[in-house]
Amino acid sequence: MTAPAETLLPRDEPVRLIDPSGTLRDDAEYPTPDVADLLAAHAALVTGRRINEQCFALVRQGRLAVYPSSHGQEACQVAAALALADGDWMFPTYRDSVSVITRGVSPAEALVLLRGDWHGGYDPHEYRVAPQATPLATQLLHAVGRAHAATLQGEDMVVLAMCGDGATSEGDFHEALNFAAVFHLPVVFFVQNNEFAISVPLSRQTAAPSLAHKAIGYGMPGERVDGNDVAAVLAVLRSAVSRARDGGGPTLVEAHTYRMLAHTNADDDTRYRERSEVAAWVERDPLLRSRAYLREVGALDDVTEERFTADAERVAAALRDAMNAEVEPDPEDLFRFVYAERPQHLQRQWMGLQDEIRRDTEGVE
Amino acid sequence: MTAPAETLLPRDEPVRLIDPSGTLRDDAEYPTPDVADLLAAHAALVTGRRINEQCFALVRQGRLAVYPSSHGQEACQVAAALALADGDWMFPTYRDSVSVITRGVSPAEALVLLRGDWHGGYDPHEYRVAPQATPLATQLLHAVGRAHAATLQGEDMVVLAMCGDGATSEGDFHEALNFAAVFHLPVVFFVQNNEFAISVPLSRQTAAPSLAHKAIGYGMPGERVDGNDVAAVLAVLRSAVSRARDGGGPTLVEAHTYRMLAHTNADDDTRYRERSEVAAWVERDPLLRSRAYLREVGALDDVTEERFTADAERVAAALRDAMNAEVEPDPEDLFRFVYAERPQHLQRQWMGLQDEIRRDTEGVE
Amino acid sequence: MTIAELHAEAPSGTTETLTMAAALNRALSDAMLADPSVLVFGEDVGTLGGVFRVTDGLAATFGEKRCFDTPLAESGIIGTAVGMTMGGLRPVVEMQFDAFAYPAFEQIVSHVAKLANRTRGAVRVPMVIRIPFGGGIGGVEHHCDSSEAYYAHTAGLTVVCPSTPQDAYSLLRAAIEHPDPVVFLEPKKLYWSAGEVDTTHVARIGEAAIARSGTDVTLVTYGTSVGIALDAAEVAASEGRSVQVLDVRTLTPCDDETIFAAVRGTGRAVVIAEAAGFASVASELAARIGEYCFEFLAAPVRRVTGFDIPYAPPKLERFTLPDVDRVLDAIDSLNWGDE
Amino acid sequence: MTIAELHAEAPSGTTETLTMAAALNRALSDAMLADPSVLVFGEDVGTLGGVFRVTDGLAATFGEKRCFDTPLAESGIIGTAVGMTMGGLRPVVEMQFDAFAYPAFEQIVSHVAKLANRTRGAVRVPMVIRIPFGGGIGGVEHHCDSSEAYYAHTAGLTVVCPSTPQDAYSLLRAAIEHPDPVVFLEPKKLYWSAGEVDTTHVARIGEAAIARSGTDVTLVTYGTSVGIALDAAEVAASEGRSVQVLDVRTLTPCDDETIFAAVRGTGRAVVIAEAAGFASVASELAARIGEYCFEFLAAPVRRVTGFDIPYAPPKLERFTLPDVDRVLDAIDSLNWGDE
Ligand SMILES: Cc1ncc(C[n+]2csc(CCOP(=O)(O)OP(=O)(O)O)c2C)c(N)n1
Ligand SMILES: Cc1ncc(C[n+]2csc(CCOP(=O)(O)OP(=O)(O)O)c2C)c(N)n1
Ligand SMILES: [Mg+2]
Ligand SMILES: [Mg+2]
Repeated sequence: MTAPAETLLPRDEPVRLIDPSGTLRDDAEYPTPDVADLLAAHAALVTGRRINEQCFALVRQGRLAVYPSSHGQEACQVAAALALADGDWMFPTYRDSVSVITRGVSPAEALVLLRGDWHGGYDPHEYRVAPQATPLATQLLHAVGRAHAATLQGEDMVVLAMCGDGATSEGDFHEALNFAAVFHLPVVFFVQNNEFAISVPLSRQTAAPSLAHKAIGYGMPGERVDGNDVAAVLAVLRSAVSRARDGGGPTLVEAHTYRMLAHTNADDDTRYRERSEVAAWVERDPLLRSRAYLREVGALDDVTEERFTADAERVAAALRDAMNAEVEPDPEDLFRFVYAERPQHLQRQWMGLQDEIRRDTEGVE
Repeated sequence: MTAPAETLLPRDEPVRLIDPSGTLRDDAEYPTPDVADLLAAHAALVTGRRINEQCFALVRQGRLAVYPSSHGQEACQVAAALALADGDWMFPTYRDSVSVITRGVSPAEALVLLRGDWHGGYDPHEYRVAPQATPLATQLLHAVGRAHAATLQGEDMVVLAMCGDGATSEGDFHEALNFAAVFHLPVVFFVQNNEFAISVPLSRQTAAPSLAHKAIGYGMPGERVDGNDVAAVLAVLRSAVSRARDGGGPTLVEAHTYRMLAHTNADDDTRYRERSEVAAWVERDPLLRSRAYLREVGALDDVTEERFTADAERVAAALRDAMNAEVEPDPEDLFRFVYAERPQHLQRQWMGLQDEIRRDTEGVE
Repeated sequence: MTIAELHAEAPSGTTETLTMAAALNRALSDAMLADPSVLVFGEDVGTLGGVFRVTDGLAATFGEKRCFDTPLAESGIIGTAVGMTMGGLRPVVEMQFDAFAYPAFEQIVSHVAKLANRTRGAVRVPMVIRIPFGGGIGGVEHHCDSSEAYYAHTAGLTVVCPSTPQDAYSLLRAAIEHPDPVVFLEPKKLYWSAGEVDTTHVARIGEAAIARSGTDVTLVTYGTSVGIALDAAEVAASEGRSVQVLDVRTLTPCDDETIFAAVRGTGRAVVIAEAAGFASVASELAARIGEYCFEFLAAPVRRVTGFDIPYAPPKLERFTLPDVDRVLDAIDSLNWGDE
Repeated sequence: MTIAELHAEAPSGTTETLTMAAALNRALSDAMLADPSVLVFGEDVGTLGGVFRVTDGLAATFGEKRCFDTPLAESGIIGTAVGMTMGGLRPVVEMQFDAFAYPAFEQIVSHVAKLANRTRGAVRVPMVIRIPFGGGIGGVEHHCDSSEAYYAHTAGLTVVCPSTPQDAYSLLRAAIEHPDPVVFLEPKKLYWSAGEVDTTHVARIGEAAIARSGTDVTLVTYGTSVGIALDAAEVAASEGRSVQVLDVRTLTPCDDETIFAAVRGTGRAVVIAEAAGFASVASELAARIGEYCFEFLAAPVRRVTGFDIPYAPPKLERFTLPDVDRVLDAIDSLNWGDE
């Protein structure tokens, strides 16, 4: 009951540093990241977009079971990863594959879940990236718990907890923000408001002035940012991350962006939104904006662009190769990890299955 | 995304109409209820206090299984019931027995749950009072659903949804407020912030400037009121109820009060709070304040006071009689209401039990 | 118009070929036509028509007040549905996938199941919770749980699971008319299976069905596994064994009479279900049969169930799902002596 | 210091009389002493010491960082505990009463139980969820649920339930050291029961115990019902029947070997548990015994369980709880022939 209420409210308009035409607008509170950082971010954007395109294609080819694309949200994806230090943790969702890969997880490991080989493919401890969460908002609590452990143990660490606009309606969202605020934990909640939860528009998720207005109800600052402006997202996240690192507690950041494709390949978005609405967002593409700015300041020339594209191609090729490789998952894995030590009954079930497999392969009835 | 943010925020200080010395302070926004209403409210306060005392005694005598007292919170209890019209609905908690009784449920019916005869003793439809809820915050969703049904069917109805400060931390609190706001439903959420959830102080439930600051995160107005000032609680609730009735949507009202006794008789509050803290609230007693004001304006004389006391005594006596009456619950009730039609297996189980009971009573082994 | 009335009026025997998803859609739409207090809500059930299209067209036909999307919160969906029943409505809500119903568990177990009992029947909760459940569709984690045990164990709930388009139609109509809350489990894998549907056919909740007659052994099952049982019965028949298949249909309260009569008739039983076996509906069926048919049993009651593991990823699910061979193995193990 | 090390060092055989609540309290405190990564949190577990005083004194002794109260939100408690295990801590969390764990069901079923499997063992979840459960204490609604079936059905969870102060101590120590998440069910009715406790005694999770030997029939049970089984065995003995009592202790993964050996030895079994019987742990035990001991059984496996109803109000609970007479009736029904 201490913070003056006003300071916790977000601005009326999302923070924006680079406008759609690529022009910089300085902001008193959020310093524009330097050009080197924005160049690196742009490279990541190019790769991120390429990954989204590649995965989309792989689904069509039957190489991925499903792909929830972040096409159009790459500025958020990339900034989320770039705002963190190595020792920090990220808690992503199913849609955040580009964040996960930007953070360093190899595409082949990152896509194990969506390929259907296993429920997850990377070691969370190795990358400090939690498994990509499917049940909405549940991972926010894990993120808060991880931050709490860090605080209790005196670790220098910030935790980035990611979710979508739809997920803010879940009870776990509320409990997570509240725990983080009450225990004053180093967590940055990063909501990518892409205006849809599958077919359900934002107006069905909230009647609030903005999602960032929820922050004050927990006693933490809330901020809104233009989610298609990589400079702004990076600046706002960095500010929140550094406040968290300095003991300033949690922040809620809402990025305004747009889901350009259907929810996943299995979805048909023509059933619930006009093509014109989608089309209007094409010109707000985060890559166009970042490119225009970097071109304008002379930091991006044709050669560099070609290099970025080539790098992205290499990532896509590696991704393709990995997804095209025939992996034959081992059925014994079904029994290996349920418990640290395999109990009798699972061993019995595995032996039964082994027997069936043997008979099948031997062609014996 | 329409309401101007500022209008949704509560005031910095809780609304107060009568100060602890009994002096009236007019409020531009909330007209003081007229004297007749406050006199009726005072009568209800006197009865409410008497009920709390009587129930406390009945627990000691083993006549109630447990009693979560609203001692000290009677202004909230009474105002909650008096703010509603007959056709409205109330969704109370285990601590709101005085509200339930003020609304018209007979004490004997209201206390069936806490006596242990059955899980509830009154017909919710008859009084438009939901069962007193034990699982925290869960009833808020039922309240919202009831209001949604009213809106869909064009019923003229407001729903009062009650909970404590602790309950605001539950996910269901969040989902309830959000549904109510998104569907613009006629619900008044009434949080009695009595500073404790069993032993846990408010500072462990929230870091927000106030609980009422949560309202803006849903896009509904929030207000704070002095919970020991029956005039203020009534005025603020009435204002919220009439906004709801007029199609203005939901409101969150936080009343600042204090739990004067232990959580229930089973609790020992000396383990977690200083006596001096409790003592400081004695002088803020809602009955003293209401009495001082009514005395000052000449609306309450000795004769009326005696009548109120006598009325309260009658209620207490009826309560005592009802609780002292030997009720022998019928074991067949265990099987009667689980399903509308008793299934085979329950009938078999009942026949088995009947057989046991018969053998027991006949002394046959 | 209740289905009983419909039945009385309509020329019976007019059938149509529908997928299970279409049959469910028809049941919803017929129920909404018949009773203005029926309404449908949940996640993506409005404009989109549900991720499995089971609510397709309802919003357009019946309007926003009868079929709509809610904020994304399962406890909120179930909890507000409870409140709606107190207002005289009959909500039919959809949980998008099995595992996404868990956030609503508190509301389902402590309120949906218990409110009528709590109020001595003064408040009944005539709602239907539709849950697309089970695997076999190559879904990633959390999209393939067989969660029926959680509900079947909970007194006060009625748990129904159809295995044919006809039952899907008739049982959903019956569930919507039912005075008590029904958890209606829709086997995802069967959504696209087609069959004849007579919309005048009335089904009663609580009645098992003999899906195939037979004299040597009874396969007791429900949902997706009914088809497997029937296939196994076919194979067994070619080997000279007469296999009876019993489709439980209502998991709880379960139809002891029909089940016990069937198993007493054959003297052997195999219970088949896709869910993990431990403390499951299959356990209950096996335990009940073991207890009440003991003297008739020539062999132990065998269970063919999912393994006791979290549901498998797509690439491995074929190893976990009960299949014909596994059922035949179980049948073979039933002390056939020297025949 | 692990308990194995403690065991090696301490003079064994030094026992003390403790109530079960005190034994649990001792186990928590000894575990916190032994391992700085162990911490305790939940609702009212700090200053108050828990509504049953099981965490009494821990906050004072170990400080606010090792034992503290959280905001009132069960999903929050379990969900943040999951995150803490990712940070190398070993949280022991309390759900205040059985029915108040349901809001955390999603976190328990989809994360606590599955995270290790999801990550191929890279992320283990060594947490303990303590749940005071069951009835017999005159508690009002939601305070007396026997909720074990929900957890026991969930692969990935280990579910433990002690029946003596000694087991309460030793099994809680073992649960805290366990590499996997343990749902630790504390029978509320036994909190005040006293018994000898040797704090150097090591228990292993997954091992059933023969609580009383006998040759004619095996009572298979756990928690509060163990005492009822022992009492019944005593009465039966006076009538010339030798009754074995088996305390399952770990409900899942369950100790098939010990259970099957016991029942094969006596040829008769009664499963006793307070929970509603349908699709319960008792169903599983009965089904397993029926399947794996079939040839040894002289009679059907009987179950004495709670009725399939929401838990009774205080004034009626004596009618629902398994008692000695009901167990004796079940024993009597086991085809004793003409003896
Ligand atoms: C608890 C839960 N309920 C339902 C779902 C099904 N579901 C998957 S994604 C989704 C929409 C999520 O929308 P949002 O949070 O805005 O994220 P986005 O997909 O737009 O990135 C839904 C309903 C789920 N995964 N988890
Ligand atoms: C879901 C749930 N969790 C825990 C409890 C146990 N419990 C009963 S009352 C209470 C404290 C509630 O505090 P608050 O909401 O402030 O209401 P108050 O008792 O102060 O009126 C707790 C933890 C419960 N009833 N329901
Ligand atoms: Mg979205
Ligand atoms: Mg309180």
